[in-house]
Amino acid sequence: MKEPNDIIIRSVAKVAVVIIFTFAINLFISGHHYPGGGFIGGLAFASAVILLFLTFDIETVRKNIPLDFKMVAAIGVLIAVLTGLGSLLFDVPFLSQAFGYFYLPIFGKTELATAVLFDIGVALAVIGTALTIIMSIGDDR
Amino acid sequence: MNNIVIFPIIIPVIFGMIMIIFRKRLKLQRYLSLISMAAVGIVTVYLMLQVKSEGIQTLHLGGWVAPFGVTMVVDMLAALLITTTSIVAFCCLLYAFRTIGTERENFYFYPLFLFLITGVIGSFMTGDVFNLFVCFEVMLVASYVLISLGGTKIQLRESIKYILINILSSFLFLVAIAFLYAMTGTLNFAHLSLRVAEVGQDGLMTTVAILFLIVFSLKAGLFLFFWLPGAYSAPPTAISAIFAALLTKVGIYAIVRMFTLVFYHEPEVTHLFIGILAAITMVLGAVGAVAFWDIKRILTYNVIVGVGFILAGVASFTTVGMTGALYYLIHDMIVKALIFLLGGTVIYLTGTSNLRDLSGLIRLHPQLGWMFFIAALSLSGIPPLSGFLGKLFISEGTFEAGYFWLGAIGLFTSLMVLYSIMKVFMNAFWGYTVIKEEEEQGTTAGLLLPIGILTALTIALGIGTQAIHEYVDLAVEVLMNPSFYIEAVLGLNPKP
Amino acid sequence: MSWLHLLILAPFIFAIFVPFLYKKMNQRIHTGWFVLLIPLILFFYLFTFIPEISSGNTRTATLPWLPAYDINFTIYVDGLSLLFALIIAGIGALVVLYSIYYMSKHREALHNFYVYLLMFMGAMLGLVFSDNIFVLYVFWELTSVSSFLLIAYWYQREKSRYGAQKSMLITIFGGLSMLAGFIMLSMIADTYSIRTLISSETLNTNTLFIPAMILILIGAFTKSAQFPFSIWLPDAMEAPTPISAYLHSATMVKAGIYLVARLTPVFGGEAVWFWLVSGIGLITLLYGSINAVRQTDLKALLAYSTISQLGLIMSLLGMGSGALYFGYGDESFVYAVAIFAAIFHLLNHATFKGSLFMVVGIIDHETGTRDIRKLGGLMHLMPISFTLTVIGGFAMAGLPPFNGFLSKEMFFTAVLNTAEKSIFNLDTLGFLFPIIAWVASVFTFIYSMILVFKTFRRKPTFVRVDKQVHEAPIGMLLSPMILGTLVVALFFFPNVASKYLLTPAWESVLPTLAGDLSIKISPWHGFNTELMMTMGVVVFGTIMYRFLKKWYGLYDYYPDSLTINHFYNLGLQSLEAISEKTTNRYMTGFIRDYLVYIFAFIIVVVGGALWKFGGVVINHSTDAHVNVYEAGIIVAMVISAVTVLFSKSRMTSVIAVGALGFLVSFLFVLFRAPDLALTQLVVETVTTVLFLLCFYHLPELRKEMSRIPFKVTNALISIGVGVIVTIVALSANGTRLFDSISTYYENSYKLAGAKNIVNAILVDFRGVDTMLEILVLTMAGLGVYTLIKLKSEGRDKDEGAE
Amino acid sequence: MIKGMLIGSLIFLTLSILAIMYRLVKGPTASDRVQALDALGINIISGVAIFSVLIRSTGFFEVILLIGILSFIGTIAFARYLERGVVIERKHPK
Amino acid sequence: MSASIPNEVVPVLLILIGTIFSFLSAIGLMRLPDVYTRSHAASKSTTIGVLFILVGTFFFFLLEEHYFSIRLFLGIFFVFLTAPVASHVLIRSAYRSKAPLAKESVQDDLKEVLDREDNEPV
Amino acid sequence: METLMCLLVGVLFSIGTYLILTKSLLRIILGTSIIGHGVNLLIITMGGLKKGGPPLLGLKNLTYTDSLPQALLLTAIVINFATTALFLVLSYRAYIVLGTDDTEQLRGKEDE
Repeated sequence: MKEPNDIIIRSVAKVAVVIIFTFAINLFISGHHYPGGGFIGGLAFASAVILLFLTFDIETVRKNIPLDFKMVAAIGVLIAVLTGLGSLLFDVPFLSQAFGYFYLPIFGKTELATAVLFDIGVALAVIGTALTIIMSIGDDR
Repeated sequence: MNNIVIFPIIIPVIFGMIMIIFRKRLKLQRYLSLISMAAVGIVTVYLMLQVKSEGIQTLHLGGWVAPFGVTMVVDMLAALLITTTSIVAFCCLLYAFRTIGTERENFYFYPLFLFLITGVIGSFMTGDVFNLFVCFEVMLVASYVLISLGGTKIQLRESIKYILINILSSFLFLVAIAFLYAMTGTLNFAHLSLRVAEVGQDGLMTTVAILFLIVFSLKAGLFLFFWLPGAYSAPPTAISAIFAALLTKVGIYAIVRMFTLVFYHEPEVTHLFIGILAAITMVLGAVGAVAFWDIKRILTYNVIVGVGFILAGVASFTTVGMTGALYYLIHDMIVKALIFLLGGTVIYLTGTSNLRDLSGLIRLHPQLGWMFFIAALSLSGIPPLSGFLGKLFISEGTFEAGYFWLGAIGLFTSLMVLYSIMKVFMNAFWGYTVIKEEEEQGTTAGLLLPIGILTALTIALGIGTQAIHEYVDLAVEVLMNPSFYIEAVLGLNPKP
Repeated sequence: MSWLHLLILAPFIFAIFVPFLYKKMNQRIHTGWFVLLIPLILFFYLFTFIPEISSGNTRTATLPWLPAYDINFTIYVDGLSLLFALIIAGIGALVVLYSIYYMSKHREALHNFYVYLLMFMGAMLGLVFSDNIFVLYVFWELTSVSSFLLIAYWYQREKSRYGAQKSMLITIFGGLSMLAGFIMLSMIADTYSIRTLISSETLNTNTLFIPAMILILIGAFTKSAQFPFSIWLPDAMEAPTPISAYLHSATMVKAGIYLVARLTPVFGGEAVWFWLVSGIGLITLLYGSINAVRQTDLKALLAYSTISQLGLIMSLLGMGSGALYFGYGDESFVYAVAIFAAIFHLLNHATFKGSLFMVVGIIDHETGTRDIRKLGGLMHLMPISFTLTVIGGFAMAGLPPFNGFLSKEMFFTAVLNTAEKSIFNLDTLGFLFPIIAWVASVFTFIYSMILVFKTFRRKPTFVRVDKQVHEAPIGMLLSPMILGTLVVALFFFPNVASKYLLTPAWESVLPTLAGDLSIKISPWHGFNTELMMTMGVVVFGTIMYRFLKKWYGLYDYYPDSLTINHFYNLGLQSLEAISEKTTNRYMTGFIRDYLVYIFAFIIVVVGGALWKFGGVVINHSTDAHVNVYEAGIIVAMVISAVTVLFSKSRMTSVIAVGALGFLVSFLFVLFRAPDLALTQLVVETVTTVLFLLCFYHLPELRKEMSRIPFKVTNALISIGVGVIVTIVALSANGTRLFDSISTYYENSYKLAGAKNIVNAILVDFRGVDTMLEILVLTMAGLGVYTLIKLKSEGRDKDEGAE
Repeated sequence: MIKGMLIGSLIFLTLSILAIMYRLVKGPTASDRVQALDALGINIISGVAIFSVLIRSTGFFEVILLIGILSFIGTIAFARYLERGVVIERKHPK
Repeated sequence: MSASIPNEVVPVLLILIGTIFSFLSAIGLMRLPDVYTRSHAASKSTTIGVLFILVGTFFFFLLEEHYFSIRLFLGIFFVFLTAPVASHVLIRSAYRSKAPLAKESVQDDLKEVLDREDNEPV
Repeated sequence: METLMCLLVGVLFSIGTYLILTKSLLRIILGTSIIGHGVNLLIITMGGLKKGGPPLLGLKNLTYTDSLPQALLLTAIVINFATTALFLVLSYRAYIVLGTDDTEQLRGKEDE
């Protein structure tokens, strides 16, 4: 069977992927105050990549994102754990989070919390795992 | 607050993650895994000493006091168990170096091994029922992967059964947690204990307790052990040894914790039920152990007998019985790992696990043979090895509680255990030596070290029980008086 | 640690060095010479105790082992234990001496042999000296273990292994039951010390008293090879002969006797004890003697004779226990003599049976066979051995001038006395005692004669092929000669032994009667009933021996299938077979079966608990109201779930599950859980994609081709599970006893700087859950990766190799 | 009044969902079912939106967007599978 | 309360209209004979319906709570962008997986093309 | 509402259990995911339903629904996802290697 052309879906997918990426990052960042968070953000991000897999083929995507996602996951977990360990430096219980308000030049009054760092770890772990799984199965013939 | 408490959990995680990053450097992985296990061992011993001198150690993670945050609690029971865990894991790791093979090493054997330890230690230390679920899952998922690691036919086949049953038990666990939460509105063990004590353990609460018992029974292999023989005979020796030593013990620990701290108000119902299940487990396990002529099967059914025996002590719910259960628990962790390693070595040397094909190994491997003999005696609780005191106290506990049938079954099954394990010894090690030295498939070089350590341990624990009695007594004291635990966690009335 | 402890531990400690000695020295010097030192030293050291102990003193020493639980290694030396210890060390020394000649230093693994032997010696000494019942148990089991090892010393032989296994199973079974008995005893008396137990008064009022007694007796009976546990002893003869002489006639099998004697003050005076001990003893006596006649193997003959003699001693102890029924007084002394006879016979038995075993070993060693049918006419070839056999055999038969005669006479006295007792229903059954004793004695006489004459008399038919049969070297004969001398000496000077050894031992068995006994053992009491009985034995025994051939055939009428041995073998076989059948029956390997068990268990147990404890509480009062659209959604969910159930195509099922997922997340929205809805959605989608990815390979759903019962079971179980979950959920919902702790988290902005409470809980309040959860995820990722790659990489490698 | 209208809309929507379920169950082809699933997703978007208005909460807008995204991805995945039997393609199949 | 009535009513009416569209499309989905005709109902009117509802919601919050939700706006855009494409891809796959046309169908333009494709050697 | 939800959960459990008890691996997996849904709904039901607004502090609600079960459920969903993925791939792998998806043929007696 001849390869059917995928022009419509590919062009829409490109736009969609951008939107999803943006949204995923938004979900992730605003997770502390609105629905979302590291896990959902990460998985949304992963689903964007899945969309890429679906519309393009696995080699193209892999060429463009040349990462070992298992390592991403590992680094994610490491970040999360090390964030927790950081609290040991201040002699507070493991995983104690801190937050504060800072005045940054562009954003104005901003709240920064170490929980966000923890969430980054979560997100990375989720992204890494989801993509590892998908790519492993996708690879297998 | 004591931040040391968290280290046994996170050291393996950190090292494991680093190993994932350096995937291709096997030598580094070996060193790192050894270092991390050693570090965990040191920390656990330190913690144990600290618990002894300063009382129960707690860590309110994130600084959120119980019951709102997750609290890690190291009472003496947990301290003893994590210490034993780290020792056993260390030995299995040493054994794995020689036997596991580069293929598995390449595919994250060491990280997964470490994560398994994290899960096990986490389960022992956590003071929160939902966190217990999470730690269980860490342990289980690690075991899922380890059991299927290698992807041989038998592994795949058995791991399907193993995973399916464990997924179901996880669901049940969640269901039980949901019920408990609906009724009590809290998750912290200590807080649960208080709240349950406040309203008493009515019919529904007892039902929920039994639901928890079923969940943990599935994990511990108490009566619902059908997944166990297959699952434990599938993976390579080092893995099945660590499974045999640790996985069921976590379930047992959970039963002990739940039924001494939270649901201790109706022992005539819940504990008697545990006793009945334990009796059935022992009988079925012993029956399975004597039935076969296959080393792996004999050993796995012996795991089941051990579970039943420990829980017989728990069922008695007397100080003596608990003491016995605790001694036997520690003993069982060590000796099960030992006997699995030994059995695995026999299989490794000869390439078969069928006893009818084995004969006369002792001529070429005397050390192995004698260590097997000692382990076999220890397994069936022959004095003065480590199983004896546990057996003695468990029997005494059941007698004191009036469950004479339970004690009798326990003692009788230990005879069957002896029969089954001596069958292995006599057939594999005695008899004419059929294999010539040149035909040997492998050597025991390097394998004897971990086995030797464990053998020495079982002897030392038997003769030198006095050295740990203070720890065990302390653990039992806490178990029999939930208020110590509650006070330590909730700080209602801080201990002097 | 006192010298006494060192005494017990010395064999163990020395055992550690034996392998080294063997390695370094065995080429030049037989390892036995080094080992010999230990029992010699022990014997002489123990010998020094005699004056002190015989004057009625005792000695104790305590070494803390588990002081926390009052399990201490307390040594208690009194007459009884000293007598046993002397036998152990004395015979031990002789056996080691004998083994030096018996065990070839070139062919045998002597280091193993002597390690086991020393281990046994230490264990046995520990056993008799322990005051603490659990320490006693420890040594008790150690003797079983070392006996196991010694029986299977020639581990290549099938029969050795069989015998070893049998002895271990039976003795450890007994040990376990004894342990149970000890535990009960300690619960009653609240002490672990035998001394305290003995002095406790009101033990027998407790309901556990009789069970404890019976359990302990089982232990003693198994060890002392009492009927019906005796079957292990003949098979234990697979051990090297020095071992048979030492363990299986002189010492280890006496452990049960020791225990019974030791605990007589505790249990004595009870009818159950009396009947069990004396009754089983007499049965064993009869059983052993009758069977001994039948044997063709010399060692087997001796084994059965040992069983029979042990039964004799046991029954004496039982009869003597009647003394305690009466308390202090003349009445009791009459019966207390039985105890004295038991102790005396025990010593005698150790001497003559030890020497007999050694002689049999010599015969075996020199001729290469122990079969009576092949042997004969050795008298001229081996005169010294013959003499020794006559001494031992006549002593065994109870003939003068050997020590056996004395104790046999006392035995007859005891049974006659007992028959006259009017306690414990003896007035009706007592007459059996003398009859059994007499019949057994006849048989004892017969087998003794067989041993002596069939082996040595007759025509010298026996010819050994490879070498000339001749007398054994003097070193080998030395030990039996010493014992033979003792046999004679004890006949002539029994009162010396009585004064220094037997009476102190007797006093420790019956401490309440101590002090006033003065038994003069003498060979001549006039023409009394006892002497008549002995003469009857000789006359009748001789006749029967003469016409042995005539009635020997009677034995063949007894079918093999009714022997205890047969039952034992059958029992083990069928145990294995039935076990295998049962286990295979339920361990089918079919996951569905396991799940059925599990679910059925849940239904029965949880349902039962709900029903039994009245846990069902239905209470809608706190329920939120139901909107029509919510009900509609729920209906839609049920529809999609049912679709999965009935769909025949995998696509349909997956789509339906997907729809279910969407609807669940809509429900989450309706329940005000945005985070959950989000998560559910993403997870659902990714899972669906995974399903589709795997579908490429998995087969299309087939119609379930199953039998109707299968489906009905499944349906019943699944409905049961659903019902149980629903009922418990409804009840739990109806019993909200407390407010949730979650109001605390509503301050999350202040506490954690987060407006999204759920997220705050996840990353902060319960951050560790999340940390471990991503660990789980990572592992699952690794798992998927390894599952797929490990195999394919392996395959690739193989392909590359081809 | 407003509330009544909104609840009425929700009930309408539920009815549509049930209608879609009918299609999902009935089939007859896999394509029909996927189509129904797609429609279900979109109806749920509507449902969430109306519900947000009903309880005057802005907390669910993320859900709306995400259902849109995921329903799209799901549909594409199903379509791929139906069309080619493969979900993720490779240029050079082994 | 009375002053806010117009503010509320318009968006809610939009929502109601959207719901009716959705309902109609659902009926279409139920009643129409084959997958291709149903796709009209599924894609066109459902999209219209959801757009009405979303716009209604958007305006409701804009007018009532003065809340401009970028997410909702993005959602409207996204649904508008993807719903037709999804429908297109789906129908194409349906056709290629040989979903049958309804009996009432009169024309099948792509039949030949596909047949030719199928008969080509791969 | 809670009562209705309990019934729904019961139905989902029944259906899931039935599917798990069949022989086909794929049905078993689908069964676990249906039971998984049942468990999720049960957890949220047990926290009490619709007691207030969504647990977002920015929304000016007066009361909030119980947030703790939601957080627990989130964790549970993720873990469930992880195990399901693993199980799915395992069954797939097992099918490839063992050549069957019928659990009855996975007894594993023959080679022991």
